[in-house]
Amino acid sequence: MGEVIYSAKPLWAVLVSMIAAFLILLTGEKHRNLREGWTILAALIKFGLVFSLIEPVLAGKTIEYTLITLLPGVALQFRVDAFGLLFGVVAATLWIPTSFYSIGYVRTLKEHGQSRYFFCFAMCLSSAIGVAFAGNLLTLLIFYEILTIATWPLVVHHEDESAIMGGRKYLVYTLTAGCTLLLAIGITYSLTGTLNFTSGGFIAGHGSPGLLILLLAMFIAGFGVKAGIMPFHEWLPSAMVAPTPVSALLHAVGVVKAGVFGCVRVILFVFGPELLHQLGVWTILAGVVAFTVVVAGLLALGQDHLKRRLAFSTINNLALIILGVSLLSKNSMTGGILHLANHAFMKITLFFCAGAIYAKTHKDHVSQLDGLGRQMPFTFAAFTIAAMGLCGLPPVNGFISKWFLCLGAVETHQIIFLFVILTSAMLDVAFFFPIIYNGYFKKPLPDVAPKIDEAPMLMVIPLCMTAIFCIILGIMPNAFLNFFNIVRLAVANVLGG
Amino acid sequence: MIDQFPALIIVAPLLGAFLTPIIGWRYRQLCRPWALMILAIPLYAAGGALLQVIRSGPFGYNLGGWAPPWGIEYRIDHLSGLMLVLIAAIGLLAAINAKPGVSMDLKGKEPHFYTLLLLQITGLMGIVITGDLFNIFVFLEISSLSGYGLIAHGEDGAPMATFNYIIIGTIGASFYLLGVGYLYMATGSLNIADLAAILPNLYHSKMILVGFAFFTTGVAIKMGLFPLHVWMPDAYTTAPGPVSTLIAPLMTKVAAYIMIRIMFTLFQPDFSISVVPVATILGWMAVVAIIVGGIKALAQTDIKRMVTYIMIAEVGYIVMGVSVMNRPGLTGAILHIVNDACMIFGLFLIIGAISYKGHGREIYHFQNLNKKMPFTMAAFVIVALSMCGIPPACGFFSKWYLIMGTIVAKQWVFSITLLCSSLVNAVLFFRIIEKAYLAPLGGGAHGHDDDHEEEVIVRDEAPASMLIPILITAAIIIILGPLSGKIIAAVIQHAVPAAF
Amino acid sequence: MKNWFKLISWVAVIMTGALLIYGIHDMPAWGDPDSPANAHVSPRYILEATEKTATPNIVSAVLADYRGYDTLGETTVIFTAAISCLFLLRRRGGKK
Amino acid sequence: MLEYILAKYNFWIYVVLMMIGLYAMMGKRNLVKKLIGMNIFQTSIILFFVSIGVKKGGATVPIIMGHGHGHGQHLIKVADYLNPLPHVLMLTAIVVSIATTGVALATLILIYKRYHTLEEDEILAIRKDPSSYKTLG
Repeated sequence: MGEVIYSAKPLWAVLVSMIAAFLILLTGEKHRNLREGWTILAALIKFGLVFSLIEPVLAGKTIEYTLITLLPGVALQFRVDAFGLLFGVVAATLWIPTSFYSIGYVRTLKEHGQSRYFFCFAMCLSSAIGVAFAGNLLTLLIFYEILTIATWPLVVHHEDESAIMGGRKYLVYTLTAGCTLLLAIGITYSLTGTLNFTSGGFIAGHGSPGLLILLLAMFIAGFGVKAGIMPFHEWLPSAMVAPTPVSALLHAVGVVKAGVFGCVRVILFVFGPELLHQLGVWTILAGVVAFTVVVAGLLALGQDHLKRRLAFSTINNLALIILGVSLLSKNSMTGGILHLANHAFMKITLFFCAGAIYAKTHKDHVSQLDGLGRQMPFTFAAFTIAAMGLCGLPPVNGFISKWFLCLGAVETHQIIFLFVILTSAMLDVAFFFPIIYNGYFKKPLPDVAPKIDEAPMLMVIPLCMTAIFCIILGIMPNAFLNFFNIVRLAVANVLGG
Repeated sequence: MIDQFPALIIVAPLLGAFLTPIIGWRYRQLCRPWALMILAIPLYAAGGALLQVIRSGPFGYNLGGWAPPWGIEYRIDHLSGLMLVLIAAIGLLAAINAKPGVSMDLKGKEPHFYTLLLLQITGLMGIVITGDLFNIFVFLEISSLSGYGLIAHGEDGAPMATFNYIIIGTIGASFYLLGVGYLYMATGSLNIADLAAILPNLYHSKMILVGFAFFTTGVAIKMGLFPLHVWMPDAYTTAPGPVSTLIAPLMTKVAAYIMIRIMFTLFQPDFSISVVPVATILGWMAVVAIIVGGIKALAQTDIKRMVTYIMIAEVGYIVMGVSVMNRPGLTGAILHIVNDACMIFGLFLIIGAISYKGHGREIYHFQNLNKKMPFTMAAFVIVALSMCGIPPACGFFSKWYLIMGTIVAKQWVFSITLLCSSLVNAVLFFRIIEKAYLAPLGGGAHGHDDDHEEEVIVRDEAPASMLIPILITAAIIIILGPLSGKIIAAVIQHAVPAAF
Repeated sequence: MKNWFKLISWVAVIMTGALLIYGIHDMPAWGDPDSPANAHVSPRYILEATEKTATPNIVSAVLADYRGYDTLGETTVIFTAAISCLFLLRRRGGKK
Repeated sequence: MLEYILAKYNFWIYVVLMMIGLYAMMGKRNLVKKLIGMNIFQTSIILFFVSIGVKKGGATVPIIMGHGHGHGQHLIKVADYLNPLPHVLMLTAIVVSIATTGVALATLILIYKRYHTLEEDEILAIRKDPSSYKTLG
């Protein structure tokens, strides 16, 4: 890999929202505008910091910053490579619309405990960036655990029975996963004496194949809980009791993507494609994930609650990302990693729409949406765009990533996975189009306002922005943020390194 | 001045203790400032001694100028330097914290309280600093006796709990003394360094085996290792708030220190591996301690009693780290002595503050406590997360090393026990956090701001003298985590025997 | 309950006793002037103490001088016990 | 067998004493008996230590008479005097044991004031069910 730049920018990108979190707490409920000001200021600064890292990374450089040594050979270290940067850029970019949207959402619904809400939000973002920029497994684990804890107050935000139960379930799943990861990382460290991510893996040659397969299973189980891989997905629909911006954050940017990110990090940067080919486990891994893709799609069909349906769609798409990466070919990896970014934009739009509908009309079931498209045209237009993207229809960005995934499946001569990907696209159509159909073409329910009556501007503008962004990314994958180049560089690093 | 640090560490609190009743006779209010002033001296001296050890290695100090095997030697190495700083710091913070609790529970007895507090600190520091086995016994008794006196003054069941503690504690101390006797009989020496040189030739003598057995049993009693823990929950639960805050975090940890000294300085590590299978036995006892401690803690509704059971599990952690007999394990054990002392101290401080404010200790009393005592509860969350092993709090790092130790030793049952125990801790603490921060289950959730006016909860925070130690401890818990790498590099790695 | 308690104490006592008897085997003969305890550290006390401390009673010399800090600790123990008793039994203030 | 025991008879006595003391501390239900057990226990340790310091063959108490101020050192023979160190240690241990007994008695006073009994079972019963409390009479 190219040249290494030592810079504190990654650290500041993590710290800025942590500092903002404490400022939010200190400002408190009395000065709402100032408090929200901190959020937005931090979001903008963070975006600026992360954005300024794109150029050097694309030039083939790596940005590194070592804070303090934790173990012999392992430090609290940030290292920004192309793959980490991709996640970082997605998180930092989407924090801006989410912040505006959140402000609109909590003010419209007069939520309680807003300071706690924004505090945890900022902490989540801080740790998500920490996960993205972590230079080794231990740093990754540290931020991953902070993310787990910081999300819990958001999940239980409503403080009613289902929220508390959802929160408990969430904690049980994620903390157990954290323990599994701790054990897995401990074993890795005792085998290799290092934890630093290396393109193409560093664990090859240490330990017997059986142990390595067990280790891979532990890693995938540990990160897979947050990524919602099938036997461990139960917490995700339950966590849908959280306020909608939180669900958007959980499903598009923060928690679940951190899980996927961790899986991909482990597959590509700890084990590496070569070792996985040698061990012959990639087909098993891909099989498990493909199972998740199909079953989650089927389960989504049965959900009437809009957010739960979106949750299963998330499980489906996350599995698709991991599927792409675990097929280990150039195009499938490109598609998988690109989908990590694209899915974030599409899914956050969908959740924003769901939240806007709920904030305006207090409706949250698919069957209640009849004719609502006339009352909330912008929201429904955005919803349609994002849903089309998830189904893989051009010109929305989802098409590109699915295209590469399909290419990759063909490339590996595993036609079954091609079928899986196509089936999942079919299922996407099957569970999204009824919503759109209900919204536009069914006879309006009696309580639907005859004229345009949208949610507050603070909510509608962000969701339109993200929807438009989805289309722009679909036409020009390199627009503004150079996603496609970053992804290509990341894949090239892994395969070439 | 620097040469006299070791003497100063003991003599300052000792003289301070002798003078406290005299001062308190006339001016009872002066006792606390006096005790604080006195306690600052050993903290300063211990810090200086630790720095000197880091800079130029372990050093000894011959009391009265008699050469070691004949006279008593104070010996400060990396481990004891670290323990001294820990004890002095916690002692000082506990003394700062004691004021409101003492004026509430022990009114009119300030001189006695502060005298005993200073004696307790003297005893604990003495155990750590001395290089003479019999001297350890004497200081052990000083700290135990002051502890008996302090604990017996607690709530309803305290005298009975103390009496049991006296009986069992005396068995422990006497077993320790017997161990000293057997070693003396076999070698003729009492000095640890001298004994360590003589003993390897005698490892198969039955006297040494019996002596070692009595040592370990005696120390395990003082430490509250599982089957010998019976005195601990009652004694620490019924003790007055400021007292359990002082004694609970330190006594068990100092006993663990003695165990590490015996197993790794007095004896060679192979003694506990090959001559007698102590390491294996201790390891499995630790597993049982962690499991039983966790289960018993789950069964408690009184949070103070719950914490005492958690302490039993935490003692299990330390013993497990010792028992795996490798470098990461022992590093983790020593790190956990420090971290766990801070965490348990923090928990007892918080419990003390909550009780002082008139709230009960049952879990349901925690309802809405975050609005009444926001800072205390924020500190509680930090300590709780540290206990669950969530980074970057310090609990994560000691747990990491302990798990590394079990992995290196290939003791998978131990690793899994440790991990399960963090999950149990998560359950224990999150049920309290849930109670404190969230609306009651099924009790009409106040989802939105609209029905806010029905109940206004007034903030009623603990007094500054309690809050400051709480916040300092919480800060230390967070700072110690990322710093653990440095602490290990500077101090702990030298405390682990080079053979590992 | 009561019998259970007695049983435990019997087991503990018998185990301790067995351990102690096991230890007796290797002990040096009773009263052997050349046993390690009598040969390693203590001879120097007997030979030197009178000269160095100007005290004919060697026990006193060792008590107060060689191992003076033990004795300081011993005094402290008494002091601690006294303060503890005062603390517990004194009626002023406190409870009731 | 008998000779074997007699050869180290005071160690055997110490073992027996210690077992008696230990049993009383753990098995007896009366608190004062427990305390007495504790004293027996500590006494046995003292016996043990003092036995270590014994020298047969005419050794006497370690008080050196008639050798003022370092003169005539040549007359001192180690074998002539008992080992002083165990005695020193035991002086300290005796004091410790007395101090412990004192504190234990103080807690017993507190217990008696509170429950008017020193039988552990009765105290446990009172703590479980305060109505079974007997008034002093």
